[in-house]
Amino acid sequence: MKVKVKYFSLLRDYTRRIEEEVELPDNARLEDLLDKIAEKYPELKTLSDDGVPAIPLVNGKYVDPKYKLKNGDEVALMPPASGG
Amino acid sequence: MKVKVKYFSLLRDYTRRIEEEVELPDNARLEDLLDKIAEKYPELKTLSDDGVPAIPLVNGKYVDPKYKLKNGDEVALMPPASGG
Amino acid sequence: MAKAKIIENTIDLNKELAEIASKTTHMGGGAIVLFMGYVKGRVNGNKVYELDYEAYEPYATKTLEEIARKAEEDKEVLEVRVYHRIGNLKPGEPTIYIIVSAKTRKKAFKVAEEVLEQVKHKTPIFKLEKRSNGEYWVIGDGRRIPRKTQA
Amino acid sequence: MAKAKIIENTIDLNKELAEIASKTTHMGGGAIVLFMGYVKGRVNGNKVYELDYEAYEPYATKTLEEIARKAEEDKEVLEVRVYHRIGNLKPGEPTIYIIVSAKTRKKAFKVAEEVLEQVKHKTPIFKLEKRSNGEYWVIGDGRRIPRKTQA
Repeated sequence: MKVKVKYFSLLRDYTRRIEEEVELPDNARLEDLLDKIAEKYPELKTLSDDGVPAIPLVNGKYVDPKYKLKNGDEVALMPPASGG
Repeated sequence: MKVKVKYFSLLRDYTRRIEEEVELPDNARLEDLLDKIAEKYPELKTLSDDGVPAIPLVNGKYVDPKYKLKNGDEVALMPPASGG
Repeated sequence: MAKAKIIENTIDLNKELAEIASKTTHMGGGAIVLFMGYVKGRVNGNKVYELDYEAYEPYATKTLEEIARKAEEDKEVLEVRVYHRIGNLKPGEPTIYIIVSAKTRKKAFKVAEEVLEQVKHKTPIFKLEKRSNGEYWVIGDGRRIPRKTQA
Repeated sequence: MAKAKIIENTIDLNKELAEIASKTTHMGGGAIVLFMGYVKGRVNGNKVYELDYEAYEPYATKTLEEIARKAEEDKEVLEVRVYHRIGNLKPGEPTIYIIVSAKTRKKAFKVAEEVLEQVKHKTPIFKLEKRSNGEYWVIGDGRRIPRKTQA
């Protein structure tokens, strides 16, 4: 299956892209996708080391890392929001 | 000497006037004026009995009852203010 | 510099806030809190026709000026404006505006609330409420006393 | 009914507040608190050229709607409106408006402040600060991190 991944704010400094499609095995969970992204962009680790979490949303909602992804899901990775 | 006395808000229900001039002996204090007003409008007492103070200002300022009035002073009597 | 006035008409909020924002942005300002009070159309289940406001001048203006000036002594406060209307005001019509710009949003909220309380309690302004069940003097923070006579 | 929107332009404050006042006066409303945030012209001693706002839609709008709707569940709260701007905004330009009408002034202040905090922390909105000394991502409640690359 395929999911769409969107990156926001300073995450783009590391991914150098705004969004991409990621191919995953059919029974993949959110944590599997996060592992795959961490592997693809190893520098992202420096962000979390620096105290900036990359928060995942699936279709706009906070979900458990065990959440089973579905084909077509939209996953966003973002730092703490900064409205106002 | 003469002072001008102004009445505000519900005090006017008792004085039936908005302002008046009051003649006083030259060495009169604020408390003397207040006594004179209380005598002239005995019903004002029902107001203070009802928990509504008649607050005096002299030329716009809170002063002590012992304040020595001067010719031409403006004294206001008012309930607690109600701005907003 | 603080601005404080007794006014008869409404103010132009777009203009006021744009003016304050453009003036304070270079001083590190980013937050404005505005309080607008307006005439309540219902009080204790009764219909209100209008509120008659009277200010004891020039002392009402002086009191507003002093409250605004003192609030601006706080270094985090960048601008304070206070406008209080007088006259016969109908339900929904604005009666008072407090506008505070500060370096932090917390400070702007706090000072706007404090200035409002001071204006309500210290300024020699008085109101008469004309309702479907008669006329009431409003005393202090909301006590109503029926009017006895027509002065 | 709560109103919440991501917008590109400023709003007409005169119209918004008059609308809310005339709508809520017959429900016993007499107090409106407005918070307006605007771009700071100076941050940490540096000149700011602009703030670029980006919202993650449609979820940013949904979050604003939910925050406004929940705040209106309080019986003393009569109306809540939340507008957040996006795009490139210059110093002094409004970025956010929170408008709350309530039966008491205390409640209006409290809810406006609470809604603002929720909007700031929960809504997927992100900003890039362009300053005289470079570009900074603004993270959470004001942490700045220098931008590394041009995406």
